[in-house]
Amino acid sequence: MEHWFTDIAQALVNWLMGLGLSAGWADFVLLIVQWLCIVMIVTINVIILIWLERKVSGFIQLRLGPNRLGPYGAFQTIADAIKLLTKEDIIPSRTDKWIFMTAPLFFIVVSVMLYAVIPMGDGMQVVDFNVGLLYFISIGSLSTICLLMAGWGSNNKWSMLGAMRAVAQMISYEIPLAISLLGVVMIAGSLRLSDIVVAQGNIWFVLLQPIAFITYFIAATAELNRGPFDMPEAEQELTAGAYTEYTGMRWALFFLAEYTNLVAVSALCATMFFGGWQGPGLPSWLWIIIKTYLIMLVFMWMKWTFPRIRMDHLMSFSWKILLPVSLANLVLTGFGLEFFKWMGWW
Amino acid sequence: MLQTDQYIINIGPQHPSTHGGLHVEALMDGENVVDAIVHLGYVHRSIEKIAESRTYPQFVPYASRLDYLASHLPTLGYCQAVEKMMGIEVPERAEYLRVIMAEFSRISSHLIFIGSMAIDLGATTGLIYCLRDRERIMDMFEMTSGQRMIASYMRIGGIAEDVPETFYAAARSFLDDLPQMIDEYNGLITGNEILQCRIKGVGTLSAEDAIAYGVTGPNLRACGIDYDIRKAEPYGIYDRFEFDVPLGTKGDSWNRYIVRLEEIKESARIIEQALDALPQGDIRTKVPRVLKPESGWEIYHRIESSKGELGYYIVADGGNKPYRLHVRAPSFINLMVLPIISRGGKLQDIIANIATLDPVLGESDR
Amino acid sequence: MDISLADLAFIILAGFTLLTALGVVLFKNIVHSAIMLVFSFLGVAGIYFTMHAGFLGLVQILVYAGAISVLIIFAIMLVMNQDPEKTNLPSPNIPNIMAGTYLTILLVGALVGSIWFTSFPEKVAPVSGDELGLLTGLMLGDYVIPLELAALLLLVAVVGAIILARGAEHK
Amino acid sequence: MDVFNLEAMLQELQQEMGEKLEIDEDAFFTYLKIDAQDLPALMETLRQRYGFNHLANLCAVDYEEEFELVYHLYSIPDNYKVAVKVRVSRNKAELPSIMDIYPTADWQEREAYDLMGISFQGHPNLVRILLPDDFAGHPLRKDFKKEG
Amino acid sequence: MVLKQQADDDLEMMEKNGIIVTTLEKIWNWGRAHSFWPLSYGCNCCPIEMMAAGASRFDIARYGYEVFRASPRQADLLVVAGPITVKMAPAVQRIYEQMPSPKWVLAMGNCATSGGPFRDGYSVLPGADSLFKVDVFVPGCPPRPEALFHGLLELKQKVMGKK
Repeated sequence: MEHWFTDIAQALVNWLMGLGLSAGWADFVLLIVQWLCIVMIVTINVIILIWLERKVSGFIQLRLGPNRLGPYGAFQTIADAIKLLTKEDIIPSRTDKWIFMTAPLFFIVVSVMLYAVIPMGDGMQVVDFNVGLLYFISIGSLSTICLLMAGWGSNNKWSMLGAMRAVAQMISYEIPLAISLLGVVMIAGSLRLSDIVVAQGNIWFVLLQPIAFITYFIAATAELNRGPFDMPEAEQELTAGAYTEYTGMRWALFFLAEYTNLVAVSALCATMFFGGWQGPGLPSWLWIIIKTYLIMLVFMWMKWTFPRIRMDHLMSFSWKILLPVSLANLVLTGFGLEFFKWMGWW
Repeated sequence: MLQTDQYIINIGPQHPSTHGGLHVEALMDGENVVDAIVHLGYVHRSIEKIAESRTYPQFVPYASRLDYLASHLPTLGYCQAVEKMMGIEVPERAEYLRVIMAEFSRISSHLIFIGSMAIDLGATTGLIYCLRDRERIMDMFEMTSGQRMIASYMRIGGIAEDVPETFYAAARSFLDDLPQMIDEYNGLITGNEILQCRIKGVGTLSAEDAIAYGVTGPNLRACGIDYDIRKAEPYGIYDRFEFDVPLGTKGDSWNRYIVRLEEIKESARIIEQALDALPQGDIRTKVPRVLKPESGWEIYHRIESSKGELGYYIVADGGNKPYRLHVRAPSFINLMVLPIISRGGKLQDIIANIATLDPVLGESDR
Repeated sequence: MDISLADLAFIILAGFTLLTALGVVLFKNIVHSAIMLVFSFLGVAGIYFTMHAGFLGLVQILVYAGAISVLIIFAIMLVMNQDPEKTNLPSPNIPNIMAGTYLTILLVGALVGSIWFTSFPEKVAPVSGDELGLLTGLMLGDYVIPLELAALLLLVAVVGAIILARGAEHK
Repeated sequence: MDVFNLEAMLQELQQEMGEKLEIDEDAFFTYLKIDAQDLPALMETLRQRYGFNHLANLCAVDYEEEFELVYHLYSIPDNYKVAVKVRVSRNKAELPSIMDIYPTADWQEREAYDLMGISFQGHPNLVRILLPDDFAGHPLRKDFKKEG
Repeated sequence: MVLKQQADDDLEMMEKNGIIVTTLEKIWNWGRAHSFWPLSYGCNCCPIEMMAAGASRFDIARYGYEVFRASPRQADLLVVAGPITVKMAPAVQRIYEQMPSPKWVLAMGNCATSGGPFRDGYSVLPGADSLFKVDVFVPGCPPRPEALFHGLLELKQKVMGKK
């Protein structure tokens, strides 16, 4: 059970090489296959996630949530997806058409790219990059541009305001996000995500880096544009923010990308702080799924409990509290590491 | 040096946070509000004109559709206005039941206020909890009048029906559970730091401005002015009850919220006293089938509705229909200060201010 | 097969980069130009990846595509006050053409010259093993003073920008 | 003013205003009837000297020949009340705005303008408030006919 | 993939002319019928009952219809709750036109079905159907949440072609 997926991959490569392909090309084909798998996983996952979100919100709000379509309403999201796919695709006449149309595509591509470095099990990584964490952060920073494109392209004041908010928010929170992760990197001594997972063989980093975990979690919520930081969407203020003008399919892509990001960030959280795929008994790929889902449940819990923060508070919180705290954590970690080395404990 | 452009953003008439058809035209400088212009009339249903073609009792249902969040209050005001003009006495039992219903209405309206404020600030769950508890009041209304929300329960000369036996138990158990509910709201909404940041010191209205602009009700009391018509000019039998008037200090959104939260408790106190003292007897006096106030009679009667001073100005011409009926709608007047308290704030503050001014558009537009 | 995967990737990425770079120059709408600039940065990052300079490529994405381009787009949006369709099209008058020609000659000359005078060794041994550690050692060891000076310079620039912006608010 | 006395106030006002002021009374209110041009002065006096700081209600009534405007005034927190009535002719339905004295009159005057077609001189923004700008007629007038 | 401008009228015409609705169409209609996302729009008493319908006791989410969208671009169902006044009419019309098809309209309450008690007034339109085609009328003043559900389920049957 542990090696199902790696065995399949190996078999595929062997078969391809048997057909006469060179090792490089076989790897390339494997890459494409893995890519398709990720896209499928993402899509199916999002369908489950949206159902889960609706059930969780129902649970928090003392309601039942969807329960008519299929067992426990499990087919509800499928019906929604079918509907969204067959909706009319409106491209308003005053929009900047190219930007308007490509923004959701770019967004989903960027969010799927995040998965390339996440270790989804022992040896189950599309690319085991030696700067994997940096890859995650830098690709993540691209989603800012997608939102900006959506807001600008829509030629709508609500959208523009939402996009401006999104950009300001994401740029400000990227910095504490990255800096809080650096504490973990210092302990693990590597930017390679698989190394970081292995380094947590004895103790999870959440115990060594609790401050980093909290700052990461807050900053990640803001990066994901989820409540209480859902500024760009801000339904009660900006109707639907940057997405106001998007219909059916294109809007669904945004939705898909947001949830894809959610899974990716939660998986990164599990990897960085909760020992990644390590765990007793169960196969490694199941452990990471369990951990990721538990973290996502916390994200949902927060979203359905808190009111939305105000924009200026949001910015000052990032720059005046989160950033100094994460920097202080970094300094503290440095001193701690030196102290441990000096004592000979490390 | 650098300079910035201002732009106009239209909030409404279809917008999730405008409590109906309200349209706020905000002149913005980035995220800062330079000015706000309020456009009303999207729910203007010509009630005042319709009143001129309805007989006096026929207008009662229309009155209840003014403030649909607390439908007993506007009907109470209207019935009392006509009774006062005609000199009709209302039986004791009816008076008490009127108070009970009116105060339950006030609680239900304030519950909607708390919930809709929570949802306007982004906390969806707050609304659901308030609506859950409001359902119990709706049940009581349905029990007594057959309608959940818009019960034309008050009638000229009394009330429509006596309450059923089950009502007392339902009312008592609601009152018993109320402290627990309020604890829950405090945990979920009041105590939330983000929410406090959002509404503390936001939308501050000075006491002078409040009086000058005719602001009444909880919005006025949030500024620290002790003015409650139930105390100042008691109507009905309100002088028999003991209750406090919760006051704010600063007149900001937070005070407006807290005042309403406290008012729920005071209303519960009134209901408890009324339930204890509820006498047996008639629920309606004999009122002539056709009410014909004499020509030239006119009256301005006002009550403390959940939104503020709700007044009826009725002019009679000797016929069975009002010659002129004007509603002094508290929401209408209260909304006037929205630009004043929103200027200089952020875009998100406009939403918070609309929510805490608690306008009900059906009443403000009539 | 004649061309290796790496060659193919290089050709595709180089073509992509060139096309998007042309787009930056030729699009009429300045916002389109700015977005093309993002793609062009991404193309350059891709070329770094094919050359096994992963760190450099990621920094290219993070700094240029992620941050600098947002800055550029913001700057464009904030200062633009006429029709975006017309903002990017320089009026073809003589000084413009002359300046453009001069710049083109200068840049092409510099490029050709630098290629001409660089002696490309036959084989460069790729950095083996811990390229990141090596880079870190250089940046925070040998060249720490220049690095910190550059950081200081940027800090001064940031503070200056804030003061300028505050000035506008007080006016 | 130490202790407010309605009778004393009425006497004072009657002395000052003389013929221009007519005092009427029913079971609920004391009505001060005055001409349009003297309205701001009376309102100013009532607000400044007698502390009627709360303009509760402003309402226009259509009496075929004339319009009557009724202003219900209260004092907060003492709760004294008085009503002021002004009549304007139908042909020339205009009177001075009291927005400077009672800011709360702003929207109420706009409403009276909108629904009754009374124009208030000196109101800075006398436009329709409840009805759309292109609405024809003033619906609360007795001679208004619904279209269609 | 994306079905453009598939208005109700076309479907009805097709059915009348005996064109068989394909299996694909059936699947699409199944999806549409189980996922009405209402626009959060309302202007009088009825929206309060709509809110109550979303709350714990009635829970519109059971049918999957709880996704209230603030932007008409993402909504499928316009619940006209409350009277349409002359001032509001252009706005409602515009909202309706901004919605992507296939779209449905549910007139909730007496005001939206006929003008209700305010029909005599000078500023109220006699019902939503004077502006656009209404699929389901739900009477009541205001209708109870259960009545709203009934209306929605009727609409579901209609969309699935069973009525």
